[in-house]
Amino acid sequence: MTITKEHLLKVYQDMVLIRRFEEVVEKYSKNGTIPGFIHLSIGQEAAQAGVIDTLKETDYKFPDHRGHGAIVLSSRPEDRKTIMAEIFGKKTGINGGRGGSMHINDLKVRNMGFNGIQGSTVVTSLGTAFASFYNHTDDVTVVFMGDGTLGEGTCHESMNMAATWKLPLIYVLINNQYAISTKYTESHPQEYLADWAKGYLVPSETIDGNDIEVVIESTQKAIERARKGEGPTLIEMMTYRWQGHFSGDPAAYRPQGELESWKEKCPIKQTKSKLMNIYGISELDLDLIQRKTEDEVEGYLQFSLASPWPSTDDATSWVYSDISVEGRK
Amino acid sequence: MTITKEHLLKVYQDMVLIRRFEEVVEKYSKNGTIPGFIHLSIGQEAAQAGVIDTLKETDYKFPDHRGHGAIVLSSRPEDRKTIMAEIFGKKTGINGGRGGSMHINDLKVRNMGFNGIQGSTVVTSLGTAFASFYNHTDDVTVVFMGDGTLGEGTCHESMNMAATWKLPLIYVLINNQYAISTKYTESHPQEYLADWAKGYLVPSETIDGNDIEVVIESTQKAIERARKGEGPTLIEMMTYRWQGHFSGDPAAYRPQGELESWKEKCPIKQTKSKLMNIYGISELDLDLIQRKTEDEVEGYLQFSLASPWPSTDDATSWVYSDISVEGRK
Amino acid sequence: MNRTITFAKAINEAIHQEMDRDEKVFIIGEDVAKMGGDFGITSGIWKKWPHRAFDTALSESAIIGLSCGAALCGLRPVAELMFADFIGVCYDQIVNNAAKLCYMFEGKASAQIVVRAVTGGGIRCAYHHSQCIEPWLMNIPGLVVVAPATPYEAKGLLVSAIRSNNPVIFLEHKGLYNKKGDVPEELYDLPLYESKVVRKGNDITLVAAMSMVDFALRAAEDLSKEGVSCEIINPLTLFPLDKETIINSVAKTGRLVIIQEGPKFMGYAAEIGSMVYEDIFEYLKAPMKRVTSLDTPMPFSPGLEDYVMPQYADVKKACSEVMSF
Amino acid sequence: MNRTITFAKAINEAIHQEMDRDEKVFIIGEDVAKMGGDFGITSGIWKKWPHRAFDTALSESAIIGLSCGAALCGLRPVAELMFADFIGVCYDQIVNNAAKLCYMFEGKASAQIVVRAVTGGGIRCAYHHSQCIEPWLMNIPGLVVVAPATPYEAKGLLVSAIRSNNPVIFLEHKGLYNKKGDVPEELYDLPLYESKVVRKGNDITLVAAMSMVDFALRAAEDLSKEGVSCEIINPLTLFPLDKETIINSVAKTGRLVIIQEGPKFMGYAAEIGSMVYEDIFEYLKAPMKRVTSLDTPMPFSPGLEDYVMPQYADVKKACSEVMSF
Ligand SMILES: Cc1ncc(C[n+]2csc(CCOP(=O)(O)OP(=O)(O)O)c2C)c(N)n1
Ligand SMILES: Cc1ncc(C[n+]2csc(CCOP(=O)(O)OP(=O)(O)O)c2C)c(N)n1
Ligand SMILES: [Mg+2]
Ligand SMILES: [Mg+2]
Repeated sequence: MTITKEHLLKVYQDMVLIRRFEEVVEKYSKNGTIPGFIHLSIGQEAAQAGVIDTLKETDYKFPDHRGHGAIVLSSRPEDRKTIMAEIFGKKTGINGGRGGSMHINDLKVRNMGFNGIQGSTVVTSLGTAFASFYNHTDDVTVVFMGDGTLGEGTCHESMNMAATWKLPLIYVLINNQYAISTKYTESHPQEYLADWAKGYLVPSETIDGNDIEVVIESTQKAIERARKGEGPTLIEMMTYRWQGHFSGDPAAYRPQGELESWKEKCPIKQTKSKLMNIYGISELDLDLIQRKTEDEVEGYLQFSLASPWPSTDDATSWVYSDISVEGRK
Repeated sequence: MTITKEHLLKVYQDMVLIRRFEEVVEKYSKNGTIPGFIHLSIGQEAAQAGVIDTLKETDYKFPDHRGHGAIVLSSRPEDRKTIMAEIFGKKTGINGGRGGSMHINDLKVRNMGFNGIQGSTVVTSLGTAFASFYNHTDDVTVVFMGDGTLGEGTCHESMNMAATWKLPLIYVLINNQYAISTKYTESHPQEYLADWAKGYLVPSETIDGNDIEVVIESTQKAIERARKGEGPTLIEMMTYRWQGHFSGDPAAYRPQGELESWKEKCPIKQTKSKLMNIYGISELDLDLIQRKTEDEVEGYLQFSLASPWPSTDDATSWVYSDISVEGRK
Repeated sequence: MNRTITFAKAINEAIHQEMDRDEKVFIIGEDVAKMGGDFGITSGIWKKWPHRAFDTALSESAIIGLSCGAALCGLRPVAELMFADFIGVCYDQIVNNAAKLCYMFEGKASAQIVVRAVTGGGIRCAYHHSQCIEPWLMNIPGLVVVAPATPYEAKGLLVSAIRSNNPVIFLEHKGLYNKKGDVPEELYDLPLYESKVVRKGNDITLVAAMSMVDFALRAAEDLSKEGVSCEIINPLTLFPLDKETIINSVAKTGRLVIIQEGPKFMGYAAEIGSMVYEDIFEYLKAPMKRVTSLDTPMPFSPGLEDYVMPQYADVKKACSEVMSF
Repeated sequence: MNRTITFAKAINEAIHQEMDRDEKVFIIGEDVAKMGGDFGITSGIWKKWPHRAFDTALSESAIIGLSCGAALCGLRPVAELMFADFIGVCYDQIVNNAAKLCYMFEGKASAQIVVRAVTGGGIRCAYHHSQCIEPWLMNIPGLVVVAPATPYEAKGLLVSAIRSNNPVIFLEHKGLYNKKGDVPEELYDLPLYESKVVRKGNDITLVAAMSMVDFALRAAEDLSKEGVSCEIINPLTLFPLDKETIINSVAKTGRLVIIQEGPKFMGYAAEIGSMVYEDIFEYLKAPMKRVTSLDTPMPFSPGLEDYVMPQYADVKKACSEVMSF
């Protein structure tokens, strides 16, 4: 497959947006403005942008804990500043500042949110896929999961059920080499984690997760299968997180030179050179995209910084759908 | 492989013992003398007898809920009556009547007991296998599990870890076609459940679980691999339970004729005809075994019936290893 | 029209009638479809709605996870856990997923699921098939725990549970399945979050749920002969608890006896006692008494199991102690 | 020799010294070996004993299951759960396996494991990384739940936990890791199942554990200026609880205030309150008060999290209420 120049340019912009978004989040996390733990996806932009690019708004999306990119790209442009505000814990956040970086959902675009317990969304996503089947709609479900997350028992229960019932569910296994400090080869017996799916007779492949064309092509195939009622697919996308596990982790467990060699394979850089060398787009044009994106994200940042904190009443609302919970007296 | 005449005769006796034991348990369960639920293994004797036959006393054994056969054969002959007494809930039971049919353990022979939560022993058994590895002994661990039990997430976590660390663990997957009312093909995507292990690059095979020679041969191979440090194996043993899920279940979910066709494949009948036709053992000799076994089991029964009930103090002992728990005042 | 039917049948009828009314309702679980459930509670449903009844693998986390996801899409899953003890293998899905989704989605969606689970002791099934798991769930904001004692309550409360947008753990005590009672044939619902005053009285407040209500009724009868008048309260929704009804009753009687199956330590009797001690201390006339199971795993042998379960004699003893204090 | 070290270091030292003493002890968990733990608590162990420190996959059920099985073989696993909230995914292994093995094996073997888990709120990690899971475990006979408040207690209690033949859930409050205190360099142990009287007093009994002990100390200090004398009790072993020390104290003071992180409803403060109400009613002078978290999931935004957590102002208020009753 080759995608069109316009298409490649569009996903290039998407990746630049993720990168910039994460850079800003990183800065304000490191300087203490953003509370809590932040898991950055710098280096993994192609996997996120490529997958989201192939989905329609009514497809169900389950981002993972390193999912800012997928979340931002799933959202409507006018909502993006509220995603950053959420990460800052502000009242204007898309979830009222109540969830923060790890818990951002947006029903409008069927971003179904993340659950801080690894492997949890892997079974929740069965339910949205099931709903498509129950309601006879053609919406597919995509769940993002990490190489480490594959250790959880829920992965088995999910894959077993999805395969048996041929649910329209796509497992996007982002293999960024590590679960915190543990290399995937130390915690799994397979050389290619995609092989795991074979035990369930589920089609799977291991792809270069830094090549956005490959990501798009592979995801499209999986989505087609799912929409035709042929069941789940697992795609292992090989990539790398440039930062530590969370923003601030020195990542001392990485062998020397590993990061640098992966930086060579930067998905944005790769696409940029394709755009320039194959499609003849000028560096100037690409710089313009960069600058526009920076301005855009600067807007999110200013919005977030200027936004108010939630009021304490917000802590006790919606524990239940119908009855209220006492606050402090 | 062919096993010797003496060996085949020995395991024939083993199977006859299981069958008789279960028949007596069934009778006293149906007439209300044995409390609680009973899961009978009639029809599955070859799988139990063949596996236990290949193990030494210091190998770790995790029977399943349908495990009377494996439990009795693992035990020392002098203890067998206490196993039946346990099922009757008597003070003389091997666990003081406290566990009953589903919870019989015997540390002397490394019968590590069953846990009523399906899939639980599948991870506990990692620990005994790990202990062999940690202590550098050559004891292997065998865990029995059903086709239904394979649905539990623990199976994945166990297989993943055992395969990664090459633990000496053998998964004996007794495929008796059903989990309660659910046919294995309705809850799993594979035609051969053994294929599941391939996802972990773990050797596996599907065998005729009613042919005790095949069971022994396959188990021996797996044990050899395990003792050599080559890691886990999964063996799917195809068989059938003649009774319903629990004693009393009418098993209305079974298609007409299915039970009858499996009765044709009765493991005891098969072995009997081999002993007679290939090894020239007389029907009289085999009848003698049958009668001796009946007497033997009658002894267990009388012991069980005559035994006293536990005293109420037994309810509160050993909740903790060191401190006591209050009884009624 | 009222008829006398069993507790089991009442549950079955509630599901039938709600499925009739709302096509978003479906059932899912191990052996719930073709077989109609391990205890036969869902019988007839698969036959009527073959595409709305789902037998699953032994995958409780997937059952609850799927239910949560489907609920977020607007469906109304009624999942069966078979034995409540199995909640351990899907506990995360209940406490960290179902319980928190409404909060996480700010009420725009929620885990509008029902998890039916068979609870309690008495049938000689030992450690893993006899537990009272109520307390494992009652410290988890977002969950609802419902525990009927009669067929009438079972039907009406299950209907409300299915219609609720909250995740409801619906506890069915195995000792009650064959219990009979009057139940209207028509569809009706009963309010969640409301305790029931089962019997009015002035001297002692007896709190009891599920099969313990029978103990309370028996004790009230026995004590009335001695001139002691018991008020019996069945919380029905154990969590979130209707505090007021209990508080009002104890404010009147000044005496509290709680009969609770399950280990004493950290059982829900503890919360009820503390609630009263904290809120209406000035009305209390005597120490509270708890009649509970012993703090042990559940043994198999009948005599042992009976010994571990709450004793009627202890109910009587507790009542005379609080009266003579 | 006494030195001042952190709570984190005290835990690290306990494991080191016990591993030195007993080769049956090993550590297992996610990132506990090469990295030395997500919070750095097990650092240096893998370097010293590369064959006794095991990094695992994200498989908490397997971690606990393996630990139980290894314990039955006589080993002494010290497992790390990272965040205590993750107990949900291995809850069955804890409550239905670890907790019951001693009973099932009639004391001939048991789940002699330690499960270290980081508990509590305060670091803006929202729903699934901030919970107080103590109550989820305290209704399960067979389990031991230990919760130190100082580096000294952490070291001594962890040593005892490792040596215990019972399954011990060892709770490490994330807010305490950097707390410093005097700790002997030598190996020592502290008794399980014994509450500690942190401060003697006559007017109010304050019960507090883990990071709440600081609130209690501060309140006692403040109140002493007003002539009110507080006795502070830290249970240390939350379950099974040393009832006597608390009962004796409240029998003396007649007044009880419990400071507990985590939702109020069915928190362990409920059990402590009921215990007192049941056993020493005649000594009580005022209603018990509970100062707790709100009954909500834990929100992320700092102001929200702070609001949900127990408030010092409420401790003061509770104390004056019980004094002026
Ligand atoms: C059940 C559970 N166990 C452990 C954790 C802690 N944890 C959070 S992320 C993570 C590593 C996940 O690795 P992977 O799935 O590869 O994703 P990555 O961080 O590499 O993107 C761990 C262990 C958790 N959140 N939930
Ligand atoms: C976690 C859990 N879920 C469900 C059950 C109830 N249950 C007991 S046995 C069984 C079927 C098991 O089927 P299989 O593993 O095939 O064994 P079989 O009974 O056929 O021997 C079920 C569902 C259980 N005990 N534990
Ligand atoms: Mg990873
Ligand atoms: Mg089966």
